[in-house]
Amino acid sequence: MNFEITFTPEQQEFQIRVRDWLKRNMPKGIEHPADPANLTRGGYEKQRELGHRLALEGWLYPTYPKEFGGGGLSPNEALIIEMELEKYDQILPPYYDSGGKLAAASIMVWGTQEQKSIFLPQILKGEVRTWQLLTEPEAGSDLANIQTTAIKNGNKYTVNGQKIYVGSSHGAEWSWMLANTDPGGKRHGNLSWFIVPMDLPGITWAPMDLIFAGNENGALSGFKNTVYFADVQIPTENLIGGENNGWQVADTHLEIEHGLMQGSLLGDHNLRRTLNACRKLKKRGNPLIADPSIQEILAELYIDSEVTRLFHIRIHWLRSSGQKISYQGPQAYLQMKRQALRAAKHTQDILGPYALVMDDKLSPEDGFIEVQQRGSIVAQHPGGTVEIQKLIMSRKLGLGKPSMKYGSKH
Amino acid sequence: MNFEITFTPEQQEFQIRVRDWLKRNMPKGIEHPADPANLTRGGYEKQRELGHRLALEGWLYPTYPKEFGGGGLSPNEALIIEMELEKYDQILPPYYDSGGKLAAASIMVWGTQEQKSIFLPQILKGEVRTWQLLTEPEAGSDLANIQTTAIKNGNKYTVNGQKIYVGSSHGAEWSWMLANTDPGGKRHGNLSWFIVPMDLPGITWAPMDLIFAGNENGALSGFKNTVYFADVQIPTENLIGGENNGWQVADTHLEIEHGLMQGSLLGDHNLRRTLNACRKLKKRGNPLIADPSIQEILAELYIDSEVTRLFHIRIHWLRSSGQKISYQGPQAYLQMKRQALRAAKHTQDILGPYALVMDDKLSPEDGFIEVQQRGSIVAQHPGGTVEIQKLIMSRKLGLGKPSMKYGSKH
Amino acid sequence: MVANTSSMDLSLTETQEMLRSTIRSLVSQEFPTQTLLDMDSKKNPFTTASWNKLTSSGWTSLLIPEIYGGEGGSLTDSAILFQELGRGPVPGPHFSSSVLGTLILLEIGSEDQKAQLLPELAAGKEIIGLAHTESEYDHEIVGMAASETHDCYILNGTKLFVQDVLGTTQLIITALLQPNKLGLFLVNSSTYGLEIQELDGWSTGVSNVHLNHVKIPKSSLLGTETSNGWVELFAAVERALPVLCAYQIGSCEAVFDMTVKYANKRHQFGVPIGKFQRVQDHIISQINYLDAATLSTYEALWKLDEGKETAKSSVHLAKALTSEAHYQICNASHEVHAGLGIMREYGLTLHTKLSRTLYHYFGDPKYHKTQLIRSLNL
Amino acid sequence: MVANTSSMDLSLTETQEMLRSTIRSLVSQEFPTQTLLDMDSKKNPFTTASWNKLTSSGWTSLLIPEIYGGEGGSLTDSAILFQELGRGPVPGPHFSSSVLGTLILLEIGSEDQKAQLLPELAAGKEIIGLAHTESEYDHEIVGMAASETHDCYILNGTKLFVQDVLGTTQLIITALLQPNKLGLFLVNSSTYGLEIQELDGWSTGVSNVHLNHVKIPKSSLLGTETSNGWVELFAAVERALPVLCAYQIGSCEAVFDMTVKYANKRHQFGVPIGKFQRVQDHIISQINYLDAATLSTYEALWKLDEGKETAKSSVHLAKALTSEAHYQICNASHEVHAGLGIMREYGLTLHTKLSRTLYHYFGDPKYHKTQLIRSLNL
Repeated sequence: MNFEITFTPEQQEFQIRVRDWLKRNMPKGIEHPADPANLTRGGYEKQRELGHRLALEGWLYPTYPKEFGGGGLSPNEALIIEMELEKYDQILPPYYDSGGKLAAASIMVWGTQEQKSIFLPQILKGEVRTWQLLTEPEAGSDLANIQTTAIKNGNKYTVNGQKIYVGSSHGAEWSWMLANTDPGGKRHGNLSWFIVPMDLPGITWAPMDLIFAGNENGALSGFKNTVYFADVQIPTENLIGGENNGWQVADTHLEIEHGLMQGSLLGDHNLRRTLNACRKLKKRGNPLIADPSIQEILAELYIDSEVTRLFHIRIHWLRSSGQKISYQGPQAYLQMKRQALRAAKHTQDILGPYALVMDDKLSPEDGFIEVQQRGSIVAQHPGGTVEIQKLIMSRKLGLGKPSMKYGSKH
Repeated sequence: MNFEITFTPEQQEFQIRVRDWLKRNMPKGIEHPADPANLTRGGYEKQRELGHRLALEGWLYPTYPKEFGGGGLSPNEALIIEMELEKYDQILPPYYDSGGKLAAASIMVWGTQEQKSIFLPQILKGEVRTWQLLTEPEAGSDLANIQTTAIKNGNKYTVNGQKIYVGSSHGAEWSWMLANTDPGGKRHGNLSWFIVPMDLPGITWAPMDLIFAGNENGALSGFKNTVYFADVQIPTENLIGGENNGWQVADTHLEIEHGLMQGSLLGDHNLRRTLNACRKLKKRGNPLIADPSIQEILAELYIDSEVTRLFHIRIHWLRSSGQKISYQGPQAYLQMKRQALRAAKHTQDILGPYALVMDDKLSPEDGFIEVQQRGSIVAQHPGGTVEIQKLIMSRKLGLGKPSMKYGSKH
Repeated sequence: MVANTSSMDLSLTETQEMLRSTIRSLVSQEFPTQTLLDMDSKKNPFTTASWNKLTSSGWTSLLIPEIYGGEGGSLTDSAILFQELGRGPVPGPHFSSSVLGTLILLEIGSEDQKAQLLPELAAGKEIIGLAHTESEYDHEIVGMAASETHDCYILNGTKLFVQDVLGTTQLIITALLQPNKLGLFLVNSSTYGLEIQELDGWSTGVSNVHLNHVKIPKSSLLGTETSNGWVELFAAVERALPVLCAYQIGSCEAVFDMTVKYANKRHQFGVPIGKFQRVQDHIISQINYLDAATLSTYEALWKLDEGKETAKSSVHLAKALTSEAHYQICNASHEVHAGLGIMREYGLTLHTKLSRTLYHYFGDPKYHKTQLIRSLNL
Repeated sequence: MVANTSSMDLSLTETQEMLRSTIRSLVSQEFPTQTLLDMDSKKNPFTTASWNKLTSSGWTSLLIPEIYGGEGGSLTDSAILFQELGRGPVPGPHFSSSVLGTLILLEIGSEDQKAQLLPELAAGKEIIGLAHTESEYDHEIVGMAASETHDCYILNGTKLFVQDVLGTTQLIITALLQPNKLGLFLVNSSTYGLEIQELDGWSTGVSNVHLNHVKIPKSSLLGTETSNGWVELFAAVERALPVLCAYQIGSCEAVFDMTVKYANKRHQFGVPIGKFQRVQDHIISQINYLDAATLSTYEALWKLDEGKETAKSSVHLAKALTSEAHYQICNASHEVHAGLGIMREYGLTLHTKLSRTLYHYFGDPKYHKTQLIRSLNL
């Protein structure tokens, strides 16, 4: 056994090349605000710019095939790029994008050759940023209950409905969505999967007022939106995987999603920040970190963080060695969600009101601690609630025969 | 509000009378072994003797009506009797008996006048001790799945089958049981409730080998048994509540069961014993109780114990003031089960291997600590598993519409 | 069964039931979710209008003895009222003035000071708060020293994370007179050199109070020559805490109610989600926490009202249980509500934020567990 | 995707896979539940017969260097073997002799002592145990002092809660030579004055060792003049602990397997109980504990085998996680099995009892968390 990710001489050279490249190509003044709500338009544009530049090297979506705009690189090389971006507090992709993260996987499997050659390069080269449109007011955990309709009408689909918990601040060029193409049809057999240009007439959106603007998969997504469709006309060419086959198409990328959080291999920022705060804040003359009762809590935080790291090391190994990821995906996701919630409470136990304050002078770690307090609650739901993770795990472990289908997203 | 159970002058006089009476009537050498497995035949007979004597005063089952052999007393007077028995480490009734605890309640509601006058006095005066025969290998949580059959045959029922987790050491005169009187009949509508003399031909039993012999509702039950029925003939007069009405009859006492554990008002013996052990055992020269990190665990134990006490105070108040007990019954039961499990772990965290050892010299508190370690695991299941308590609570709280029925017993 | 003959009784008196239902309708009428959201989103979460809605029912005088123009109610009475305010949760300096401030004055105030101020508090004309904690956020530590001149005291420094002082007319500010003697100064909130700075973040009603060479007349020092300051302050806090717990319990109740309602209304997979065991377990955990907090809090109140010796440990038990209950009940509600719960407009997050804020106010669960063990003298 | 090019690899080598499958079939053939129950219910849970079944596979020599007649295997190899023994769980002095005792000898033994004893251990002819803890049950404290005469040492007193010494031929007994210097004495188990007293209760393989004026020749003191005793003992314990964890993990795996099997086989309300969310949640909690324990344990083993500096903290992490996992996985299994689980004949309680016994062996989770934080130098 070997638990260390080490690099071949070629990969070490690659790492130096990436490092040098980033020195030259990192846009000046790129942002990393504690609260994603504060991501400015200018900051977002700098992230897109970085994305474009990375894509030219094949580094934006490094593990996708070159022919479709990816880099054709190994998981380890992708990890190297992420490690180097990390030094600038940036991740891969440097902005919220569900296109390369999820949609591309489904298009690869279900798209026609023509669809692949049209859609994939634009996504994988960072020319478009793509939102995902899944959750609706009546379709959260029960995604099969989608009410948005897409009724065929010649060579178009007429779309009406509403999607919530969508996307990010500062808009998007595309979306992908599930819509009901056969109202009255069989559950799971009446949905279809579309790529949607967001500038089509009849599409409007407005930001939602949530306690925390998103920080999805580590990217600053910013505000989530409600998106409305009023007689929107989507060309049939944008239907992927055939009519009423949307459930299967979505299943492809929802499965994939759970193996993608290798950010956890790069260190636990929350833990680091809490430790920093404990070194700086004092009680009765001593830094908090010297207090044995606080050390006990820090031990819990550290152990929880190690479990997350080890779960992700295993997933990285499974991916790298081409093995199938089964229950380990939702398990790692569940662990991360629960770790976030436990960390919030432990951090408040240690820092008291300092954990809750957003103030230039008083906030430890530039406000990242306060943001984690809110963010940890919100983190329980995207990509499927804790309950949904448990449901998938149960299925993968072969427990009973759950009649519920999974796939909640927002 | 008033959280204190205080007694009227008349009740205080009653208390003195009980105290004096017990001084004179407590059988010499009555036992209270740490491990119920060690209850001897002689010890059991002394408990029965005490029961007979109490019954003559109406104190064995004090709150039942006098006309059927009870004492016609108030919950407070019953509590007084229990408080005084407590000083001798005895409880009410002083031996395991499901007759007065549960069966009598159903007979009161469902029995004919004749059945009441025949069965109730023998139970309530302690002339018989009664086991309960509910659980079967295929009917645990799912009690409706009972396979033991009772087929009508003139003025008898012919009974065949097997019951598990039954009763106590040292036998019983009677049992009550649920049996299937209509195989192939409707679920919940094919069971009947019988009083069974245990000396009928064809009834045999053998003790089960469990990690802990029972300590049910505070009484030393001793070994649980498997009971076998081979063509046992039960007279129709022993059918209570009519054929195929057994589910309703059992429901009556299963509901009642959950309000009966007022032993919790008399103090937490486990906590007391753990505190004692912490005063006596030392680490690096100091008693464990002086160690701040052990005090933290003791705080958890104390708080858990207080919650149990407060839940039972409320139930006592609801009972005393004639109000309906709803979710509070299973809630208190759930709390006690979970408290036992948490206490076991906390106690081991404090006492280490001392918590696990059964040795004349080394065991703290005469072995009661070690017995609690094993007993806490077993305590999760009788009277319905934790899952079943949650199921009843959910129903009482009106959550969804559970299709499952409850009532597991062993 | 024979009727109950014990004096034990967990029910409310008729008067208390009436108080409860009066305040309950008042809160639900005057403080609907949208009003509460508006108060929360504004920089100043408290308005005189909101104060007046409540004072008109005479509740500000509840804990004040009749000789000072109050109603001479019990702590239990006050708790019943605050439990209803917690259902909103209604924000503002209600607890800080009518409970904590009032009890501090009753403990330490000289006869003159009480006669002067308590009738004003009873009438709702003065509203007071307590500025006590400093940078270490430990209510057992004060570093600020009062420097004495011939005619006044001078205070310099900052009180941090002060709860519910916006809207107050007067502040009780603590500063050391001697190493072991604490001065409690009654200071007009608009005194020159005193600045209240509201704090942003994931908390409710928290401010810093900056004191820049604030001059305080000697007559504003509360108490008499024999006052110790610490002793009286902690005696008042001990009496006030279970009323704060009742306020948290009201919030817990509201959260529990909205969770059960949603679980039965929201359908997924064709059934109300309350049918799923995982959802049920969240709700069962809520009611268990809620009942433990409620019973322990009202037992502590009863012991304080009756002057029982064991009241102290009951207060620590109640605050430890209630802070934890409030935190976990809100978390469980978020699990059940999923996406809906994090939308501000729904109202749940008002409670969640409050649960975090009050979690450590006058001691977090860990602190109270330590104190509990000490007070039990095991 | 391109093939993996990193050297990171969580799979076993072919040899290790073979070792695993050999021992797995050996354990399942030679130690069926009834055999294990018989061993557990007897006063002596260990027989030479059981020892011989295993020694014939050569496993006693795994950790012993080739120059002493061993196989020179890694700690990881040893862990793979013990994980399979844990699936039984196979009781006896296997860990105490072939891991702990062997590693102690390797750390502290003089060249002569090693040359004399290790080949005997490798051949399975000698079986050793460690008698170390005393009345305070803290492996950092020894009160017993070795009194020195001209030709021998004399030991008096009792070693309490000694693990797995039944069946040993020799004991390593610790006693103070000087206040800060620990003597490790190799004593024949049948020496005059040495009495092993098995302890009853809810634990596996625990005894007291009474020493009544036991005379020990000077040559039986392990080590050389420069040995400190404590240092070498703790170095050996650090290396031995993750192998103990692997034994616990094997037990966890067996419990997990029987739980899943039962959940899918047992029908109630017309469906396998594995369909109920509450049952599923118990099993999910098991696999989460199991995987955390397994990954942390094998990472610690890898670090020890590779001589990594951070091995120490990984060992503490592994033991803290594994003790907790073992305890909770057994509890969860009891929840799923309900009444069946508490019947001795079913076999689950062999694991439950073991989980309690090993929970605090060489430190409970609390101890290892404290050591973990120390070793991290935060």
